Amino acid sequence: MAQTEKYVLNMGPQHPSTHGVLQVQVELDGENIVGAKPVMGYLHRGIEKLMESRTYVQCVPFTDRLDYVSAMNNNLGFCMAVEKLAGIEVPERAEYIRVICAELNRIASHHVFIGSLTNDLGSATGMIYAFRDREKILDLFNIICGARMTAHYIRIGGVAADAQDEFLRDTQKFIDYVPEMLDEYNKLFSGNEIFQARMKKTSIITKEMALKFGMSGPNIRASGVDYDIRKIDKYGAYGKFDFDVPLGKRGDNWDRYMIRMKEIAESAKIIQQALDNMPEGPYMAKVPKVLRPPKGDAYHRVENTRGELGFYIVSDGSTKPYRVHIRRPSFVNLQALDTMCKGMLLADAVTAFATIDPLMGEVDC
Amino acid sequence: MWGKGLITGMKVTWGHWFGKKETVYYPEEKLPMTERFRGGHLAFDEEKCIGCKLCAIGCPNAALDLTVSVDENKKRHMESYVHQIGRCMYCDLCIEACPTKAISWDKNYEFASYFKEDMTYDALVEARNRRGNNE
Amino acid sequence: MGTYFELDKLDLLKAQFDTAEYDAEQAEPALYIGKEQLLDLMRVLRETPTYSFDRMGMLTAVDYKDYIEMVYSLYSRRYDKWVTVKVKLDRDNPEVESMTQIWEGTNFEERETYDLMGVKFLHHPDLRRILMPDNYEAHPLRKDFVPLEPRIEGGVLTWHKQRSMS
Amino acid sequence: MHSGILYSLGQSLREILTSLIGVPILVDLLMTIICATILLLIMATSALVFTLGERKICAFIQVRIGPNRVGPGGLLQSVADMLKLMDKEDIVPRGIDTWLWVLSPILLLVPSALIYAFFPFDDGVILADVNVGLFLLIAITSQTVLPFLMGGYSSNSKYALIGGMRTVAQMLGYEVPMVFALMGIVMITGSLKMSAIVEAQSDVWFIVLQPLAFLIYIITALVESNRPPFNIVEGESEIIAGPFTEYTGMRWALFFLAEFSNLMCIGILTTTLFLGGWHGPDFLPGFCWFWIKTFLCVLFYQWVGWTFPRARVDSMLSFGWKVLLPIALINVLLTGVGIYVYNVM
Repeated sequence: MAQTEKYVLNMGPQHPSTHGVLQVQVELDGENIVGAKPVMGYLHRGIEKLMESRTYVQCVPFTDRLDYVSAMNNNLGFCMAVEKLAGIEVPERAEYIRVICAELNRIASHHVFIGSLTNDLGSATGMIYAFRDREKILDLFNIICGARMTAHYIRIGGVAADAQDEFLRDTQKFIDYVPEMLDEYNKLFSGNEIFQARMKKTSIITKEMALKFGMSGPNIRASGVDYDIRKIDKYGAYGKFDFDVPLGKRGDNWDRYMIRMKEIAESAKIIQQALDNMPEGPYMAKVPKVLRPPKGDAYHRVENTRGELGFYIVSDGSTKPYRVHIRRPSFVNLQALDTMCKGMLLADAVTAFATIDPLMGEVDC
Repeated sequence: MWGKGLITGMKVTWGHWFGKKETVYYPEEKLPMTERFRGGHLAFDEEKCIGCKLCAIGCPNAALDLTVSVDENKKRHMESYVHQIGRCMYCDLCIEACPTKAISWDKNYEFASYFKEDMTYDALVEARNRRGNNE
Repeated sequence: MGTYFELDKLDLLKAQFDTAEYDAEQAEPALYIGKEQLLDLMRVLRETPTYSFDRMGMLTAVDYKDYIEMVYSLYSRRYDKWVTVKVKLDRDNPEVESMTQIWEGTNFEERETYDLMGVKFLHHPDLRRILMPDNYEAHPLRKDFVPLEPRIEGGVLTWHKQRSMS
Repeated sequence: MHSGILYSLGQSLREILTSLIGVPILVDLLMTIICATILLLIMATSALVFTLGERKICAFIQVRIGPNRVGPGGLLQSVADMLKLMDKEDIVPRGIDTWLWVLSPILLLVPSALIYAFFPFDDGVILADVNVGLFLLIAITSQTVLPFLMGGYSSNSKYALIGGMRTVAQMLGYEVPMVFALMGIVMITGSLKMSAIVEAQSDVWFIVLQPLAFLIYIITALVESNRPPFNIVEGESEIIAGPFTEYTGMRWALFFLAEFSNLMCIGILTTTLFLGGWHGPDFLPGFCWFWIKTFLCVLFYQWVGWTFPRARVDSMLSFGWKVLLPIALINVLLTGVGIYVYNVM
């Protein structure tokens, strides 16, 4: 009488494909996954607590360290929340520069997604190609703010420094390169039969499940829910641009991948419009040297690369926030991991980690 | 279908086989640093500094450790300007806080070290050495 | 940018729930509710077609030194509306109904709140620490938090209260 | 009779030995030892060459420069790699099945070294030209499964165990279509002798006569040698390194050596079975053609490996059983019909 036994495989926190220090306890029956439990906290730095002892201005660089591959989006979220709390009007040129930077960073972050996904699927070449193109964006950030990843460029009331002509010119160059870049990716992986066989109809998240888990960002849009905060809230200058929200149908890995590919094109479209209509004017609003927002609380959400990034700030009228809470999209999205992995093979679990695209800096905060 | 995608993929990689390489021979060939680049040690200008300590106040992580002395004319002098790189997160807030632009980045990114102690240095001593070398 | 929940609807809710309160002077008043009625209120907010707050935008707790306040930000995708619901909890023994009974996706956020703020969620499916080590005893986001001292005892990392901060 | 530099070199060596010793059986033994040593040397150097080649090729495909510091243009990189591996600490994990664990890398080298005896490098230059050459080859290459399984089982690691089990599944799935694909060649040649197979290609290479078999062979060969896109046994993003997960230093280097030896082996097999072996235009001696073709094949396999993502276990197995096997059988049928038609005409 043959007898089989289930066993638990600890993937991570040191594992070639768990995107940082995520630990997943995968329960296996042979190679079939019965359950997958994410265990996090290995990168917990207590940013929410740290912010309580810093002034509002000093808090901004900490948001870089949340989702360190899309730092600009985090800066944007925090600064907009503080601006909402303190009632600061941001000049139009600053809004445009913010949009350009945030969208560039979205592309860069999707590059990381594509790179890590292809690497997890066993094609290191794809990773190098994606990172090669990401490097171009990081170089742009190096021009505009002097740092490549932890930008700390978007500040409360505007941006740190004006966008130089060099930056705008190079951005234009990059935008012109985007179609060629996407074409190369499509040729190398999207059209590849092995790639498709691994991605299609695996780790499906249905519309209902996505809503149930409170997912957001590309992950929920891949399941066919039209939920893009840039479109809904029209925060910053996003209301002035014309762009589509790509939606998936099945909610499988393939949709989650294609959504991001399409989003790169949409982001490029937004940047192109922002570059064409760039207004002149100041890049920074008049912000008091010592910022004391009135007593109260504010919640502001932005569309981060990974979904709905919200900052809840409580002010007690002093120079330091009384409490900052960050609603991190990949933290919430990670709840779906168990459902995604169930019934799949071990190799699919790796794909599922990659397509859900968690970033441990953000998950652990 | 039917392996067409595989062949186009192979064409793509073949196209890069003899093409231009993206990487450089690093120590011989260095990438240029941009004008706004934040990194390296702090280049301190003793003459411009008025000893107001705004940089240290603005620092989110208390990476700057300054001692200031006041002379008989009520003029403030910097005695030491210790920068702990291990704590620094290169947010640029100290440089922006400076009213006289007395500090800037020296943009030298090659300061990797075997010892933790090398991560703490006195920008004042370094500035004096630098001036001494130039003279 | 979605707008805030209308005041007349808040009035309706106030009539329906006797512990509900809000400050009509404010532009975007938060709805305060007693913790016994929280679950019912949330059910009404979620399931009534004229409200249909189907998304739990954000869930957290704030330590106000005298009491702990739970903050729920609800969002209605259909009407593009926001509402903030707040519950005041006893600081020494904060307990509140778990929202996983209505929104399953609040699981991790509630675990985080439990971990960092020490709020116990009743009827939560899996209430464990999520970010801090399992054998950690303090709740870091409380205002009177003093970091615990790590010590290795018998090959196991344990956490101890600091001996007199001087 | 045979011609070619290598053959006459061997003949003159044999004559010298005969005049020195005079006992035929001793001469045979000595000749065998000398040839075996040469083959082992070739195998060892091939690992060195292919490590560098692999790293350079992957760098070129990935728009990088690749190793360039050790020696002129990074030529000595693989030597440095080897020294590093020798220098590494030999970590023996707790709770292993010691004998199996130690034997596994050594046993893996045996079949991969053994098969070199059956390769015709040039006209008449073959260590053991046995009647059932092809059959023996296939039989021996399948033996590589056992050491993998041993390593995976004995390592006391779940990753290694999964890797070991995958090896078995993959061998079962791919050995069968491979054998059926090679059946076509055997039918045309009418012999299992390796030298006869090469001889039969003096006019037309089998790649022309057997394109289907060639395709199947390429795929199955990639699987056999654990090359990407079918390196599911290693599957570094899922199961770290499969059966080798718990090995370090020289033990791991032996796995590595066997892997590259397998890579060269499939290059040689492709050359011998489909690309006419040592046949080629007369301006170069036969062994030169042999090696040129082999290197081109290896290059091709590496190019494929660095372009594609890894296939998934289940789709790979179902592909082997449900697609490749029927095609291989059809190929056998077509070959039979072709031979019949040819004979009638």
